[in-house]
Amino acid sequence: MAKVAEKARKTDLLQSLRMMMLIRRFEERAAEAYARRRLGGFLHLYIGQEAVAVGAVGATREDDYVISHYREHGHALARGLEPGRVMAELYGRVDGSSGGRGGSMHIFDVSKRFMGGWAIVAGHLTTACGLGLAQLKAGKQGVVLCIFGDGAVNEGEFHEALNLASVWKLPVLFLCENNLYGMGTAVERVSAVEEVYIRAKAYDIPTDRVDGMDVIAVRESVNNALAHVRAGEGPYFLEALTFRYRGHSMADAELYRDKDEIGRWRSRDCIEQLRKHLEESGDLGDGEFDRLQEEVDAEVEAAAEFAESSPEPPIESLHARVYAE
Amino acid sequence: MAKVAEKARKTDLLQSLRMMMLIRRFEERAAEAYARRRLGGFLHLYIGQEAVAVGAVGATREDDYVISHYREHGHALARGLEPGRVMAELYGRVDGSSGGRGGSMHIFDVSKRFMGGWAIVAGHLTTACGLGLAQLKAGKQGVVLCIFGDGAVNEGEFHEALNLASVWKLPVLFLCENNLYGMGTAVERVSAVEEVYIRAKAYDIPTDRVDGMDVIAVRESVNNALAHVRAGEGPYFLEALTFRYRGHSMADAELYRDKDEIGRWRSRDCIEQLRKHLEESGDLGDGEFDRLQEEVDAEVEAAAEFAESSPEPPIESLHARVYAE
Amino acid sequence: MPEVTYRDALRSTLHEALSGDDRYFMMGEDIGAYGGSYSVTKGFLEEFGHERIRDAPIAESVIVGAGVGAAMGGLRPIVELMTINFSFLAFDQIINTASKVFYMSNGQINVPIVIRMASGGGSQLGAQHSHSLEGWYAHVPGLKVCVPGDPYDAKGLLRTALKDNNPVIFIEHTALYAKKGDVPDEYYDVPFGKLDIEREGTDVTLIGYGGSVSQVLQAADLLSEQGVSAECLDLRTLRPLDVDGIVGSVKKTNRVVIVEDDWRFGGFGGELSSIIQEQAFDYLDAPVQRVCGADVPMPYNKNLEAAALPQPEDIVDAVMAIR
Amino acid sequence: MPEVTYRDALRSTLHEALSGDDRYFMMGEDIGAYGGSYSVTKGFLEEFGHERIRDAPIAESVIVGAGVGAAMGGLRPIVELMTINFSFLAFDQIINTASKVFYMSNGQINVPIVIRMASGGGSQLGAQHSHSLEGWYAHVPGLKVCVPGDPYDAKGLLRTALKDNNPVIFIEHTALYAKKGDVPDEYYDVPFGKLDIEREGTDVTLIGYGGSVSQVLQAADLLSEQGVSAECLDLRTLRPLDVDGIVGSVKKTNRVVIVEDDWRFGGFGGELSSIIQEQAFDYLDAPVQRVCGADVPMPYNKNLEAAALPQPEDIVDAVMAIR
Ligand SMILES: Cc1ncc(C[n+]2csc(CCOP(=O)(O)OP(=O)(O)O)c2C)c(N)n1
Ligand SMILES: Cc1ncc(C[n+]2csc(CCOP(=O)(O)OP(=O)(O)O)c2C)c(N)n1
Ligand SMILES: [Mg+2]
Ligand SMILES: [Mg+2]
Repeated sequence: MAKVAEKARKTDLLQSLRMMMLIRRFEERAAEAYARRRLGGFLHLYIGQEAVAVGAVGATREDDYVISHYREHGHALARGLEPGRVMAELYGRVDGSSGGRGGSMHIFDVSKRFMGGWAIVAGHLTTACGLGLAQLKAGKQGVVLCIFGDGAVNEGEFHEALNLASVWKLPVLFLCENNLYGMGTAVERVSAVEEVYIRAKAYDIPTDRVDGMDVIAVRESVNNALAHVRAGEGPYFLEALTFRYRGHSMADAELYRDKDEIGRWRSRDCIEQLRKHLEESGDLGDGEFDRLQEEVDAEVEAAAEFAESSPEPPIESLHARVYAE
Repeated sequence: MAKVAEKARKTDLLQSLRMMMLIRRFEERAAEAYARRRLGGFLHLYIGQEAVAVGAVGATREDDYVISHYREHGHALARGLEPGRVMAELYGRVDGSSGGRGGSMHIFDVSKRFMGGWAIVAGHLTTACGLGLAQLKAGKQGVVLCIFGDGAVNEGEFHEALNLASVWKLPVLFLCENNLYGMGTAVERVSAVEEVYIRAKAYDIPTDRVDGMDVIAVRESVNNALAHVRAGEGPYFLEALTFRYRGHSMADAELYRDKDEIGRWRSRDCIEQLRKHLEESGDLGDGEFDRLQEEVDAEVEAAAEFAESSPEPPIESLHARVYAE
Repeated sequence: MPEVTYRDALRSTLHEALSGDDRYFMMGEDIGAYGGSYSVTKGFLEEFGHERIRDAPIAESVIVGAGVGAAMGGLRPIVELMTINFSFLAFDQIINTASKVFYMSNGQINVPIVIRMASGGGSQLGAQHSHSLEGWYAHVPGLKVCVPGDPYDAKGLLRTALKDNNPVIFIEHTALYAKKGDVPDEYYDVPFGKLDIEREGTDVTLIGYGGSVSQVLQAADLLSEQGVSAECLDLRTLRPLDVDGIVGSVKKTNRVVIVEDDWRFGGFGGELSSIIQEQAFDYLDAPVQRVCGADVPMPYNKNLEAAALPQPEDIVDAVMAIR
Repeated sequence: MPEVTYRDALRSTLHEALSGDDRYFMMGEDIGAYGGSYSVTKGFLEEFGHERIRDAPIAESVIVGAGVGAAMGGLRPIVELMTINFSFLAFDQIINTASKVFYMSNGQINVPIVIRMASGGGSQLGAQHSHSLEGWYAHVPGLKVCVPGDPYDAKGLLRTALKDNNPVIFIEHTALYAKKGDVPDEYYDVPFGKLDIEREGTDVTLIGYGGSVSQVLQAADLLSEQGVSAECLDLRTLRPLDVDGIVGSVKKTNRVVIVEDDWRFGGFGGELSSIIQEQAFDYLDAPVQRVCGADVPMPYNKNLEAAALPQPEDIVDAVMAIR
């Protein structure tokens, strides 16, 4: 038995490593395409924060809902969306997960219960409450994982959503990725409490704070939180401390922070940490990391090629699907 | 010295008693006028809550701002607005404090720094923040007293305002009159925490809870709070527990609560409490209460007559004062 | 046919939905214990319980947002926002989420939600509580907008709204709740995008919706005393709009007066006027007229308020000016 | 005259106000350390400090609400809402507080606030981030609405806005920030309610504002190649609106095409069209035409987005259809 569990754990960790690598490579590739003007709009890279997506989304069940903000490529991939379809969405092509109409900030895949991709800060926290109502009604202990940034916690909708979720005991795990900045604004300059998780106390919601650079820690915290939520005890609020290595979007000159700070976080990089851990435990043999990297590179390259070769949506479709039948 | 202080205290208490009586009579008189269809619109009576207005507004300085929600007649009177002008506003007449254009929910008197009368629940908490900025700029330790109900605390703007006030250390005293119901909805059915003052902790704002039926206690708490705010230490959040004896507005059938509850609160009536206190201490002699009552009745009657005889605003004024010069 | 109030027509239709399909549920402020601020949901809490009649905190954004989420998750929420004035606090959720999910997701997710709200001035509720901004919602692709002007349409349109798979903004008028009208016992519904010719006429077309329908009908009475035959149209839904119905009437009468409570400048009347001149230019014997609310925040004083709202006499004057 | 970008024209005007009168201060998201999401306020934090350049939490309602309160208290706040899309979260504060204080208080309290926001699509920002809803603000009595279409007007209108004692909604267009144009060194301002005849013409009047001005001018070039002389109007402010200016031009050309980025149905173009037919009915040789954004949520795909926005060719087509 112990052996079986050990093996499952190993597989899980290797999968986590691979997924973090996939997300990172995906984002790098998207940035390259953006630089070559193959895609437009905003592009909010997730590089640096991969442990949160992989630790948290990877802990969800098939019948759970996942909903996120505009920095959501990582969450979508961790939820199992095909990289090719996500990339095609960034390219605005018909094979994109939203047919090229949603874009980088609006990834949807209802077959995976991935409910977007939202561009209005904190707006989707209210949506999550409604999905929670649907889960309650379904009565199968499904939950909603709702992901957002530190910038969202000062918005009125954050408050309304957390209060409602608590009063109605909605099965929602609110996961705040605190990467210390909302665009160029440091958390402590705009939030009355620097420890974001303290906010949850105003709503009598249990809460925890976790190192978002450590995928193992994230998974553990999320499992705890999900157990609470799944048991019908109402919402949970989890704060993951993390960092984005890149600018807010491709347009950000990063005037507001210095290179040292980025360096300090990079030294605790989530991929490197897990790699080291697995190498030390002997679970990742010599050359295995490089092999994984090659695999992942190839997968992302294939995704990019898929996107590049997917057609543009026909102009005639402009007026289609404004209304459901 | 002790004698002087004692005398001031006595005067103050007698004034408080008189003001509570004035407010109550004013509201009763307004209800009568409403029943006789002399006035229309909504009418939100303050009866039962007088100790809060008198204890709190009475503690403010001339250069402080006071801003309130739609149940604000008591706050306006306590701030020293002329009863006749407030009543005329209820009547919608030219001599009303807003020239008959604002109405019961929109009493303004800039000469008294009484900045409304607002009908959107929680909206004016954000206005209060701005008035706080103006006070900071003026640099004279003036503050803002912002009054609202328990229903406001679940609204997004409550959250945004408290967070901003805390981050920017704005001189605002947020005073929540918790009368246990927002329209027909009991606090505990819609607020994640029944003790509203707990909310303040999410914003690192000092807080207190006071018996809102006891004008002496209210005055003391408010003085404490104002000292903090005036000292430049940022906002303060005070919850006053109180009760409205009447329905939410004149249209309310009060299906949601029983007579017993009202009875229990009436037995702790703010006017009766203070009357007893003053009679026992010998500060209110035989027959003095009745004399006060007669005075107050006459004052309110005069106010009603003033309102009744004030002209309707001319139709030609409809398009006037939409824009300032 | 039985005479029923607008309020009861709405209530019985909601009741029908709630009884027939347990995916329907209601959310809103004071819809339960209080019975609804306009008493539309009185008794529902006792009958359907707290899980289906959800008294919400005063928090309009999450009320709508949770409704949208629930609809995305397969439920059929009915949201009550008390009045259109409070809908501005949920504005982002309505115009930037509800209306866009289906399009942005490429048709993967639909949002079958009905958002009810009461609109209109005339009760001395002052500037913050007297809006008539139906036209704003009608401007937004992805939304449908109902504006029933009588009990028959209230029931018929609400039935259609409840079956629709899109977000429907259902705007009731405060002055109409107590109004009575014929409502058949047999099942019927009123399709979206089909106006109602309330009265046929030959000299001028009067167009109203929601609260202005009764003003239009009163004006038609006054006009007929003066020998003018007015055709009265009740638009019923603003989006979809029955363009053919409007244009058809105008081609017959060659003159039009549009009546709405809302502020004139930049209001929905402008759209109606434009469509008419675009599609019936050669049929118009006079400029399309608009009789609208005054371009001022609503004053509290009774006389001023009456002067700020379109009155039957104003409509008559407008007609006479283009005869 | 020096060539200056729209962005710099705005920046120097803000700088002038902040330097000249310490009642002016700025509030908004990322206006300080980040330098403004469109770099309009770069360097301001360093120069004016945290008390006058206030980086705000992401909380639009209190940003506007605090601005209104500060204005009521005698300051002259300049609020930046990043984009018009986020203004919906402050909608109640703008339309139900800012615009109403002066009227409701019977003229006791005025609200000298300037609320800046960027509008417009065309950058593939998707459905939630590509609105052009200038017309909604123009609908609200108590507000004034500026829509500068070039650097000269950006500076001139902003100067006027900053001196105004009413809430001014100042709507910049995302596509214009980098655009250059002549801006005199000498002091000037641009009064509200006076349109700009960008080009005189005789055959047709083209009306644009904000982002659509450049489309109109491009269309005029194409038309002149085909021998059509188009008069091009830039409205500059939507409220107050230069009705005389519009009507005067139409009386000369007898034909009009209105161009706006916003959704057609229920948009501001309807108001323009209505006013024209009301006031120049007998001068119109053809129906007033509107060339507007498609009635769909903005799609992300580049080609679809281009198809959803009015292009110079669409304007030419509209003109040709009424020749
Ligand atoms: C309501 C709203 N206001 C402003 C914006 C502009 N904006 C986009 S992202 C962002 C910062 C959000 O920061 P955070 O929530 O911390 O997420 P992160 O980007 O760090 O992942 C802002 C201000 C927006 N999209 N929505
Ligand atoms: C934003 C908004 N939503 C709803 C309403 C309708 N409404 C008016 S008063 C009220 C209850 C407010 O209760 P509370 O804040 O406790 O004040 P109280 O009436 O008890 O003094 C509601 C829901 C409103 N005015 N504004
Ligand atoms: Mg962040
Ligand atoms: Mg209350």
